[in-house]
Amino acid sequence: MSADPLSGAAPAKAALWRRPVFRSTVFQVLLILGVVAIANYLFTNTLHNLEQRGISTGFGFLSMEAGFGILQTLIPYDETYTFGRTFLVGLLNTLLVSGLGIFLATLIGFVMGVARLSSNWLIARIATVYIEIFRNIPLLLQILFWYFAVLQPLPQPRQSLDLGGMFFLNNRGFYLPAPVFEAGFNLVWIALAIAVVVVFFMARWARRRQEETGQQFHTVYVSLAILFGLPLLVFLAAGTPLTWELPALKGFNFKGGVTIIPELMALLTALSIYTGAFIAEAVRSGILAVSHGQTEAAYAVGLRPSVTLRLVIIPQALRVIIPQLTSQFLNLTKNSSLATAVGYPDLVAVFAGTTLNQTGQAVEVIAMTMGVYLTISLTISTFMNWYNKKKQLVER
Amino acid sequence: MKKFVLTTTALALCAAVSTTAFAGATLNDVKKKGFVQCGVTTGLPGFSGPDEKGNWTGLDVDTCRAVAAAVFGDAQKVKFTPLTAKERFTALQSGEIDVLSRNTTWTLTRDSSLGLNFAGVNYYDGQGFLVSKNLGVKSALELDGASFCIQAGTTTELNLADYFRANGMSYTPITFDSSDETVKAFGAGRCDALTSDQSQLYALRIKLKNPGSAMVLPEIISKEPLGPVVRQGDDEWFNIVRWSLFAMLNAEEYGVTSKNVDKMAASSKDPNVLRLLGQSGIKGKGLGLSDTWAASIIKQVGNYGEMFERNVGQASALKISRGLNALWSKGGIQYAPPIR
Amino acid sequence: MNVQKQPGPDLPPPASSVGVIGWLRKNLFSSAPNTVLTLVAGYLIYITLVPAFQWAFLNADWVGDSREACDSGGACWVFVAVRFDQFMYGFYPEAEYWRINLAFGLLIALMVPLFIEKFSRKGMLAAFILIVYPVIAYYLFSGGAFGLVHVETSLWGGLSLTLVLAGVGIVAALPIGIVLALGRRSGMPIVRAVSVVFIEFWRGVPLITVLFMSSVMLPLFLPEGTHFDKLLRAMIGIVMFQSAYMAEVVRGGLQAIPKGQYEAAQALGLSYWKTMGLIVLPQALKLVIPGIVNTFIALFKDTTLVLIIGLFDLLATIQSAFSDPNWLGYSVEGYVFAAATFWIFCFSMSRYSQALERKLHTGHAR
Amino acid sequence: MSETDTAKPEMSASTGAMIQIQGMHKWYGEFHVLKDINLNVAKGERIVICGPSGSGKSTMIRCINRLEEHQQGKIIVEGTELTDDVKHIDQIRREVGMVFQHFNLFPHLTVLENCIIALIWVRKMSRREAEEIGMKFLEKVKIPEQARKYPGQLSGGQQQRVAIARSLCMNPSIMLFDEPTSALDPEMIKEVLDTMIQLAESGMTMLCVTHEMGFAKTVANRVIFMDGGEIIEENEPEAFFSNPQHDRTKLFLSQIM
Repeated sequence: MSADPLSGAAPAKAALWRRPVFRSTVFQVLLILGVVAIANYLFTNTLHNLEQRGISTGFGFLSMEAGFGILQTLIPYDETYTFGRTFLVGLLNTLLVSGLGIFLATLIGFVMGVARLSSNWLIARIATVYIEIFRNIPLLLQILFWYFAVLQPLPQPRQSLDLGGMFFLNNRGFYLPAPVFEAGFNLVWIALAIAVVVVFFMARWARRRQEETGQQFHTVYVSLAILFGLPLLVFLAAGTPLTWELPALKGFNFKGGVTIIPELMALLTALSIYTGAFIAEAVRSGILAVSHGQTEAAYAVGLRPSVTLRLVIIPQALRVIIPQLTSQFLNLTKNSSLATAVGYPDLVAVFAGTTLNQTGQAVEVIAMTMGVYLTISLTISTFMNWYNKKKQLVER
Repeated sequence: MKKFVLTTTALALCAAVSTTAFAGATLNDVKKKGFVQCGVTTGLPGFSGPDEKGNWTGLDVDTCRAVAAAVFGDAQKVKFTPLTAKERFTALQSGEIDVLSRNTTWTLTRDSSLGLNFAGVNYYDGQGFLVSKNLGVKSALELDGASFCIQAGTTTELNLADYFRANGMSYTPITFDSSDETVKAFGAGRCDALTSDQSQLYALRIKLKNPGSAMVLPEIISKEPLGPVVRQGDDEWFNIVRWSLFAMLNAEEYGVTSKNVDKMAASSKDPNVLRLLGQSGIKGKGLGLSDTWAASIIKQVGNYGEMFERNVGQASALKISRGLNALWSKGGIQYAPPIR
Repeated sequence: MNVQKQPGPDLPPPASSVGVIGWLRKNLFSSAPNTVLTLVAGYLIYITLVPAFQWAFLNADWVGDSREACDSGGACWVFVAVRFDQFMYGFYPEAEYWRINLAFGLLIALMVPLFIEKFSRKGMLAAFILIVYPVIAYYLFSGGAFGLVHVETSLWGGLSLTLVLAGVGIVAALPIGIVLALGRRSGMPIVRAVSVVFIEFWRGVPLITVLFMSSVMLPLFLPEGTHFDKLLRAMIGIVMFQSAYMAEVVRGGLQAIPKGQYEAAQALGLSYWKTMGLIVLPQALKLVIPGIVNTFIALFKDTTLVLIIGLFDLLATIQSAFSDPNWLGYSVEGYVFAAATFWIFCFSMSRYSQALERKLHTGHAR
Repeated sequence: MSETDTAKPEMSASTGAMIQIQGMHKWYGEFHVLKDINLNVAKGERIVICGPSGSGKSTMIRCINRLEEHQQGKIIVEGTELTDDVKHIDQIRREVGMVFQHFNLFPHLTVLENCIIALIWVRKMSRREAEEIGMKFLEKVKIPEQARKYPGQLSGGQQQRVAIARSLCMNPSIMLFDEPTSALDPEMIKEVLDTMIQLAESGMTMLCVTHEMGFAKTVANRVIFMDGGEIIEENEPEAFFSNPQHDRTKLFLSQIM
């Protein structure tokens, strides 16, 4: 500030080093230098160490033959494929368990979150106990428990639990019939696609009609009827071109059908139960965040409870729930890396584990692994920021 | 402010840790620390594992003790880092350990592109299969379509794939991080067979609830020379580890044992023995060690035969016979270059 | 048209709406669907809880020193009892257990006044716990001075290791988290960018890869021949990871401080650091204590991951006891014991943080 | 104060009454909140309910559209008795509009959407029709220009006027006001009261829980004083304020006047 407030002259300049702009510039330059220096220090050390110890560098290893088998692969894979392929196999396995886990955890979470607010005392108590137990026990312990204490003591394949001759459960996995699509089943797919398109346009038409005439339409029921009915009709008309391949005991194991390996089951169970408890809390807090006055106001203008829930409560609750939900999804995806504790072949187990060990290129492998998780989490958090901005309540 | 924090942290770290800046200096570094840092398994009976009192014992452990005895004249000056198969090479590469003695198979890739050197072979092994007796299988060739419990990051994984590919059979690998988990899963029936180096199969069988219910199949599907590993580029250290092992083999060949070593040093007429025990010849100079380096190994750890019998042989629970690991002069392939 | 009425007495409510029957009607059988739900849930509880209770208590074996003592068909708590010391202290020498007990006892004794409303020097005491106590605890645990036998970190284990990891994690992450949070809210673009990148990086990767990196790869980044302790390296990984989360918690607190507080502080002529240190941070940190407790709970549970890099925390110690040939087949008991131990810690802490939240009338999630 | 110039409706006995409450009791657990309430409200009548806090005023009017459940006695609104029957509840709620102390606007919907949501979903109108009605009532409460804004962007007084418009859109025959001005700053109270007076002048049947005694004197036909869950005294406004009979009424009036 100027030294003499009465002078009216332009404020006198302070000494350079006392000006905030100068200070902050200097500080930031120093910070950059510091960061660069540290990065450089670590980088040269690493390079020097790698060279010194004759460790190969670069990503050439990705095209080398892997030579080891993987328990569960979603894409064709055998020992003759490359390390690049093992990366892909691991990544897909991670995405599989994360995707299924997110689905199940959301389901469990919403049911339990609503149950916790139930007017039925017993139901509310059960939900509370579930939430308080499972979110306060380390996830790793839960995974190990399901795997070693629950699934492994199941009977051997020859003494499998037989569920109706079609489903079998033993300590090698859960065996389900696999659908075999015969010629002609394509028609059913086409019918399904048509049904989806029809339902889409019908929904639009119904909404427009309501806006214009006020008449309401049972969109949900009619949509369901079309979605299931049309493909079913085509399916019957085409002469039921679908058979089921039943799992059967051949040699050491069950063959045929779809197998869910116990490693996946344990990981999935633990992940969805653990994350479900957190989602339940998020759902509960979201619903509670909508004040009771909103429900009362909606009732007071004559809205039915179901409409109130759909148009007033849920849209507001979701604003609170979605951000928490996405961060739980993110946690679940990151936590799926605990797969390595029970031998489920996810990205960390297959790539940062076996591949790293066979190639010895820790820096490249770990960088790629972290890169994958970073990409996933940045994508999700970008989405979340976008969503938050869009859904933020407009206020004065 | 942050920069300040970071630099002080960096300075603090630099001050807190001991630093040696030059290659080929493992020996100096070890001497400065006062102990050898040795990577071992997280627990494999006969090879390495802590007993109830927390003392490490086993063949691999004794190999490290021999190195410590050679360097310091004291076999106790060694610290053990338990490592999983997945961690072991990175740990050695990064300098976390000085020597890796963790029933590790000597292969071309590991020797060439991992930046490692195998210093010798302390156990000749081969991969085999452990199956449940009530499976009724007599040969590995009957295992088409079976599932196998394996440990991640081992040559076992690769050999298994090769063997089944060569024989046109299919298999399912179930891969775990530690051998404990593989045996637990095998015991629970998660897989039909457990495959690993044969020596380990015997060791792991003890960990089953009912060891008698499982049997080792006769086939050996691979060569698994196991031995201590060091980093590439430090020949001095490489020689020390290599010759510590050779000293034990030579000692067995010349009949020097932990019991008679002092007497032999004083009264033996055999020039081979005298050179081994530092009484004549090159002594410890070439290795940069004291003259009695080999004598301390033999006195404190014993010769190869003693080490073998104590840990995995007839004096142990494993009761593995010498087989390939007998001296060359007794029908085996353990052969050490002469000390002269 | 004035109408008047003399006040009547309070009447008891109709019998059907109060008492046990009223409660049951209102809470369990208020409608047909509710009745069905109640009955189904009740049946499920009956078929799961009763056998579980019988297994865990009625048919359980509690005393003995070998597996022969376990013959009642229920849980074999003998297994846990025999190994209890190991679960608590790992491989720490038995003669030195008192040092661990003393360290934790001291900590509890120091913490007690923090929970007493009337105690006025909470700030001083908290500073003492955060700065001086760790030094004392370090010497107690590690020894090597003051006539205490040196105990290598590789012998540390069990619950005490879990607590040490979580404790160090939270104490060391707090200052770094504060600096990062201030950086993220700074007006200087580069400072902000560096903080954001740091925070988002650590929050975006799984802890297990961080631990793996710190346990085996760290020496690769440092000058050749640099050695330091495996436990220390795990701690560095945990602290880095944790400080990013802590930064976000603290940021929530900083955002909750009204702008007026900054303006008032500046109007008094306080510099940036004085504004932060004297006015803003004390308020913000108090606000985020529940958040810090929640982060601590998460960290406490996450410490189990060190078993993957070969450190023997509580879970790893228990897990390793399963492979003792003399005690095969008692893994359920072990897991239940571990779960119960973790649960007691986490649940009581979460209750504490909820109580605080209610007291402070503020959530940590902002 | 002066009489309003609207015609005074007849105090009908039981026939023709819009709302009849007979011997109503309500308990919260063991707590007896409403004791033997008897009240008849004729068409076009405007009643102000006052009393100390916790006297059961709000609870009573909330019972009328079943936001609270009564346990004994009868509530009959336009000939329909309020029971567990969802159909009856729906029917009554369509006839009864309500304005809350804290406005309770839907923050995620615009002002206009707040007004038309029930028209669309309850009255099954087309959107265009509904919007016309919505705008009409927003004009009536003098804030048509705010139609596209969100409630959070309005002042408290404006929000309360939107809430009134929202209720009016449903064309109710009875309006309930639950302390509509007590959450507002003084300068905003007037704009809301003006709207309410305007509404009263149009002949709407109104039940107001309020402490605005000026309002009571201007528009009310009757003032009801409640205490301890009971109607202690009711009278025409002038007589009520100038000559309260009951001790508790006197005490209350002396405190707020």
